[in-house]
Amino acid sequence: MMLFGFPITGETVAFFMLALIIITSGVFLMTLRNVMHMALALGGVFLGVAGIFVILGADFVGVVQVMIYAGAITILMVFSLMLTHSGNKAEEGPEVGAVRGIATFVGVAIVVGAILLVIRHTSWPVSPTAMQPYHQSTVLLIADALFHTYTIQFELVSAILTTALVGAVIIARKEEQ
Amino acid sequence: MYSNNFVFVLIFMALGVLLPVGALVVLGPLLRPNHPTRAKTTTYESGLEPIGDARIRFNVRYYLFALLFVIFDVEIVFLYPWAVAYHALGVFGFVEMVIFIALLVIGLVYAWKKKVLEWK
Amino acid sequence: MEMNSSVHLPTIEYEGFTEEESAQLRRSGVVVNSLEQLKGWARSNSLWPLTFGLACCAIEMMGTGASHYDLDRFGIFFRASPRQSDVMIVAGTVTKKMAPLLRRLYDQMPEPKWVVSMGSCATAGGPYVRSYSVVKGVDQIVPVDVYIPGCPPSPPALIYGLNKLQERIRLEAAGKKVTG
Amino acid sequence: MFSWQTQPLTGLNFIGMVIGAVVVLAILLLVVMYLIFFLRKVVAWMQNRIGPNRVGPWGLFQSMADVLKLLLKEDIVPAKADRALFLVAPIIAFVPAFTVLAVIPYTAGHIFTAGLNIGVLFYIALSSITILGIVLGGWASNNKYSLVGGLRSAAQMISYEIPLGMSVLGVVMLAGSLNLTTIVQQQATDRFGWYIIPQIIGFVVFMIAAVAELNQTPFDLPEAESELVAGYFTEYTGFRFAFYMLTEFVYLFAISALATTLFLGGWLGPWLPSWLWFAIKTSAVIFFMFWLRATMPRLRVDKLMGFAWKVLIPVALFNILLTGLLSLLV
Amino acid sequence: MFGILKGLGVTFGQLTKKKVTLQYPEVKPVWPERFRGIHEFIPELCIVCNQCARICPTSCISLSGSRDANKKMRIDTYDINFEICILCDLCVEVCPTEAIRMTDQFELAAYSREEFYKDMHWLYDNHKEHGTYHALQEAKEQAAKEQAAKEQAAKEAGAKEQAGREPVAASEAATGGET
Amino acid sequence: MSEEKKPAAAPAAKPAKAAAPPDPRVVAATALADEIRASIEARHGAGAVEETGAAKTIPMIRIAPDKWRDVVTFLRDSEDHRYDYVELMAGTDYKDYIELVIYLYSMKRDAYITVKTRTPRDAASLPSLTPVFPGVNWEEREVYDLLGVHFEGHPDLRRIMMWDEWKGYPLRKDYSDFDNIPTRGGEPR
Amino acid sequence: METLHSEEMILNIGPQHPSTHGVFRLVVTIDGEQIVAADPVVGYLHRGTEKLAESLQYTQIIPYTDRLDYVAAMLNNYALVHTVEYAMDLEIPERAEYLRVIVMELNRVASHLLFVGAYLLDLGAMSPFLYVFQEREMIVQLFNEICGARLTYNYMRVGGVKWDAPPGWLAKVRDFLPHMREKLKMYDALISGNEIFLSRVRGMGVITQEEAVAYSLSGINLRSTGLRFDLRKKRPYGIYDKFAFDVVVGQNGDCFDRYWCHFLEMEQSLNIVEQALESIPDGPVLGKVPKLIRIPAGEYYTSIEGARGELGVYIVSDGKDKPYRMKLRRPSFVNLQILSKLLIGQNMANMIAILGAVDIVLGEVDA
Amino acid sequence: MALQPFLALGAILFGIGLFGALTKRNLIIVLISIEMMLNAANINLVAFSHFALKPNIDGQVYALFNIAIAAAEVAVGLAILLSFFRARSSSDVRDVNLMKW
Repeated sequence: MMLFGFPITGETVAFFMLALIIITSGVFLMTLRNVMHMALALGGVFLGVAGIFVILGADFVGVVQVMIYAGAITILMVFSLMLTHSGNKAEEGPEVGAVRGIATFVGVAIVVGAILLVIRHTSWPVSPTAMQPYHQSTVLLIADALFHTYTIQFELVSAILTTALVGAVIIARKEEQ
Repeated sequence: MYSNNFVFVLIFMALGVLLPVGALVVLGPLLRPNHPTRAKTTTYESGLEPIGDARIRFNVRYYLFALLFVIFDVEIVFLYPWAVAYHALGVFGFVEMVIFIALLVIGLVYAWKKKVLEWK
Repeated sequence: MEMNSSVHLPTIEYEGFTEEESAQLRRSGVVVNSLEQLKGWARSNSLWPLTFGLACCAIEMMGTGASHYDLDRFGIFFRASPRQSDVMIVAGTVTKKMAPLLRRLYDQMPEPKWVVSMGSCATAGGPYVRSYSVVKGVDQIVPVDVYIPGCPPSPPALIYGLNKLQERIRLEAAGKKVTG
Repeated sequence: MFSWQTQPLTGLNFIGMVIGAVVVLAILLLVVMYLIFFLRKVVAWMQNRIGPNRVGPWGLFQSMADVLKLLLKEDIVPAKADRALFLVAPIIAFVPAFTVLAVIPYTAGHIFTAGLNIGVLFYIALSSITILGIVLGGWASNNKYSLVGGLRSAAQMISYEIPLGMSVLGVVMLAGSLNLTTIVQQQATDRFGWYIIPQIIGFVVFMIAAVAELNQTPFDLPEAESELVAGYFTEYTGFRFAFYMLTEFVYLFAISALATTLFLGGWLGPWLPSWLWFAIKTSAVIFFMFWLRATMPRLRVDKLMGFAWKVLIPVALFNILLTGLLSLLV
Repeated sequence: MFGILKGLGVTFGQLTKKKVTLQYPEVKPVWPERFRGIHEFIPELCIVCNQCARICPTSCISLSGSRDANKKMRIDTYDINFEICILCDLCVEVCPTEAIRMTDQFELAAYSREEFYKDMHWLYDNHKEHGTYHALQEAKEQAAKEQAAKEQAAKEAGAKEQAGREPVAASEAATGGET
Repeated sequence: MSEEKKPAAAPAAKPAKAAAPPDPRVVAATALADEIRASIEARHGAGAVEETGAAKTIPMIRIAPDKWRDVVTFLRDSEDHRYDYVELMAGTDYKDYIELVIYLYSMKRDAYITVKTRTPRDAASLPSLTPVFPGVNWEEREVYDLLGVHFEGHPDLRRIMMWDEWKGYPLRKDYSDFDNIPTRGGEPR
Repeated sequence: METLHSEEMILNIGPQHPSTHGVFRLVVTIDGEQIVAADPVVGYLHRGTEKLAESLQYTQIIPYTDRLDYVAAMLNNYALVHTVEYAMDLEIPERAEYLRVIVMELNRVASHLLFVGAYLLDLGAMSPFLYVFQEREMIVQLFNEICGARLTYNYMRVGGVKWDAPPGWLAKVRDFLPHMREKLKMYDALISGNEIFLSRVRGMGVITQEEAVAYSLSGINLRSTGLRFDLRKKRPYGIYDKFAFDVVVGQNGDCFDRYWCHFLEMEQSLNIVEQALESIPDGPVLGKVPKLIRIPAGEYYTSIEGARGELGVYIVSDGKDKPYRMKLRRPSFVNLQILSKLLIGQNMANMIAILGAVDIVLGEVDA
Repeated sequence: MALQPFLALGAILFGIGLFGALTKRNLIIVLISIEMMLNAANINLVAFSHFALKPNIDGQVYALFNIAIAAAEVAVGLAILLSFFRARSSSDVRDVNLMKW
């Protein structure tokens, strides 16, 4: 039994289900009018991506994805939507003109199609079918990489976060003066 | 197989969806009365007609807390691998983390000083 | 649990069901009989009143909820939102100014719902029966299931009234008509 | 020790896992249902009352009657509400609550639940999705109390999520693992015993943050009856309301179980079977929360937020550094 | 922090205290003697003076009477509308013959308002059923009266006896009809 | 015995128990009222006070309606009086006119007076005291609601007990509640 | 335009709301969580008592006063009969006066207990509410024994009281006092030291003395500002001059002081009851009063220190057996006016703390 | 499973994000679209890491950094948006024509 050319295993089923969730949510995100529904669809995309990470054996990254994206960023988005969303105007106004919309869509479709073609016809310098066995302690490996290989980057992240925090606070708090 | 754990999580999640869906969509309509009337579906506000819409723009403060939350959530994410590997990392890891935390504490102190943490 | 009256029940016209539904339920016979009674059992044992004190009676209502009489024994505890309550205890004088609000709150309660008129003010205006601003009986506004006399009724009287209401719910669930 | 993770994933095993999950969840649901009963009884006893005692022997069927009644209640969707979100929000809130139960090790002998290597983080990550369900539910209701309740709830939960996550770090440092089973096993051999002893600061921070995460007294502002009627679920009726309540109580159970696992040695204990030890410890934590509930007035909203950021987070960070230093030195 | 701990101690201390709850439907409450429950009415005592109806602030008492063969006023109908009766006890207070009194009956909740119109017979039955305290007192008074009558008779007969009297006055306060 | 202490009003009004009319307490109160009248008239002209007397044992002054606010302000601010605390405001419908009475108390002097004024029934209108005593805001609204006296200069003169659509003034003597037969009135906003 | 202002939201708190203690409505305009305007709306319990009283004899009015401030009905009873007695220059038997004082002070304790419980309930603590109801229940039982009713006592009569204390009642009251004192200590331990509670009430809703006087506040709202104004001392009515007790005053006029004054006043009331129990004489409990009470024509106003402040009755009589006009000076009604001023600029959570501390009873506000 | 489906999914997600970023008018939605593109990149990173010839964690670490940077970006982006909104009472992308508010 094959599914889109892949043998049916747990991973395959899970992958296609998640892909379905991600793409449907993504399409919803683009077509829904109500901003709050969009936020919900966004949550769907993020959770789906987290699932993909888990399939890829990156359980730590998956959980981080849930925590940061599905949890924190979605809530931040919801809050900003609620904050900028005035009163009774529950619906978003009309988007860019239909012509431009379609043109963009076609353009994007061509680009994506091209990429897909490339993906299909490239011979990847990796083991394309043999999946790495689940590494049981991704966390340890990540820690090792973070604190030995990527020390500078790691500290930079901290600096960027602090800068972002300070910047965001400055910008968002302007009203108080 | 380690991946069985995720299957298990998936089953829990599926059951978690099934239970409310089953109770609300399948079982509920069979059992419960359903007589929506105009009066019944009015919005509750202590017995009065609500004045104005509820979905108003609210205080920016909520947003600021969400912002802080995002930043600190990221910090926690980096703290966890460090904590797991703490014994292996030794003093060097500790120092790294002290720097990391110190930078963020500066951010926190800044927010504190800017009275972002106040709730008026 | 009063689930033993297995006499055949003529028609179940339960509030909250459309006619087809009741007819369908009736057709399925004895199962419905016990199901209805199970419903009656659940509903009567989990009466959540709306926190809705109007006047003096509210103090006695609170007193009934307090330690000495403890309505929680019967599974009765107060909910602040009408959306989550089953019974409205109209405890006190209903003025004409309050009447439309009371009606709205009643409307906002999900079915099935019941009303207890506590005290003579709510029942008929009580001492204020001659007043220009008082509604002479809350039954002019909402359908009342149980009336409790007294001004205000003592906590046991309220408990008695609530027990009467539970009895009514069970009787109605068993298909008996409770004349009111 | 039996664990699904040592088995290959065959169809039969999958069915076995499903059955196992259903059984575990059924038991947990029953437990959670009786938590409500337990709450009513404990609070009643602390108030010199008796509490539910009519429905069934000693009132034991009270929760069943409540659940059944809620199931039989009409389901109102307010006309002004955002229908789709209104219907979906309780489910969004509920599913993560249910899912986090998957990672908690209940017994020593049989691991019927998932022994994820990222267990702790899994819990923290998933519980943040519930916030979304709550804030969306509050927004969808189009009710002012709900909106304010939902927002407050979200603000409170996100604020306390940080100290909650940080307070666990000390334990993770000592155990060197995020796997909850490993953490329990480590506590059996740790030289200080259960982690409540070396991690007492972490435990206190964890408990405070947990109580706040649960919107329990004294942090029950989001559903402060005296201000917001019923908070974010003011407009919810019947079973949808029940799911919000259930979410709350499932989390109550889950976080108590987590506290037990992380700080109180999980299933560890002499003489009695491991699950019983787990149950006893979890019950003690739950009792403590109910005890708080029966005693405390609620905090003021400004103090509440300030407390998380100005007190708990610095203390938690301090705890991390202290733990780090001590384990370097000792 | 100390205050919080003290509070926790207080609530914990209550946990094992004896519960104060009265198990009402199983255990009937014991009301004090003066408790103002639902009225009782004893038609034989009524002299149709109409004072109760007049003093009633809500006019919930209606009565009618006629003269019987002995030219004595006899009560014909006596209705109390418990819908609006506020149990203020003023009617009992003014009644010169204690024909209307309060019982400790309070279980009157009903499914309809009509059930609250209580007539003479119901009130009399209520007296029989629930006027326990008053019935006792009545019996006591009756005994005292008989005693007095006997004494009177004895006095009239001329046989002077130095018998001790039953203290009657003590129980009078309970119904307290003055003014 | 006890009612001697009760008034506790003007210190002057505490003579021995009244036996025969005229009651000395009343006499003293009237005398005090006259004193106050003199001081008011010295300031606000002769027409300001229409009548003096005693309400039981409390000095009573009746003020011309147009001087109402001025005189009360004077009573509050003047060093001799300092009647700074309103105990009661009540309106009474006397069929021909509506009388408004306030009981003033002086915290400083521990004294007590009654000040009254009258207004015709059909066009009942008086200057509002709310700017002088914020505490009579609702009292005035109540009088407006139940007796129909219009208070000029009141910051927020709306019905307080009844709702805006309500007709009639219930505390007037000729009020009949048949004016408001329907049970369900307009919903108050 | 230059600031990201949250929109203003108009929120109805009440009439059906757990914290409004009845059918009180507060229309607050909120910006964010901050209150920019508050408009109390009352009248949802307006029952026309004053109008009804015009058609009732004085004795018949007494039950109606029970239903005004239904938490402290004895004091209301007294306010009415006191005015009538004052108007008629009646002599009241001494025992009746003592009994009145005992029941009134007990009722004050019951009322303050309810305040403490309800206030804590507003602030989110449930247990104190149920605890105080236990002690309140004891007082209510005492009342039940002396007058046969639990809430609407109808106990006072013009010229005395309706009933003498039943045998053993005074002893029961005497036994109750130490119990109550002990319980007060327990509440003190449970509540007054709780930091969470303190942080919610300290410095909240401060009323200055000047404001209090200008707004005609009375009772604890006035005394909490530090003004020593208690009618029981200032104009001793009845036999209050025979008792030694302190007038409890606050210092800052904040919510905590108001709460604390309630607490201390309960102790003072217990002291008064104790003294009254010690010196209560024997004798009749109802003086010589005509069967039909008529007040000489004229107008009369007296006030007493009610549980919530100055509780006065103003009667205009035309010499008949019914008042021509009866106006009730309801302390809650007057005190409530300051609420809209206190709330401005506060945040929503504090609103409840401030509203609760004003201590209103809607039956009294609306009459 | 093979590498390609993951890459394909990443490409599609990227396309959706790109489409949104180009057509949406609400700035927040534009930001959301950008987040989706970042997510697509993360999928690729982790996929490459997973399917590498020898076990390699770098892709995951980069994904982590990516997420962290994205969070910072969102925070600042939304703050700027709020600031813009404060000035214009609008979150419409067309109103952002000048960087001088």
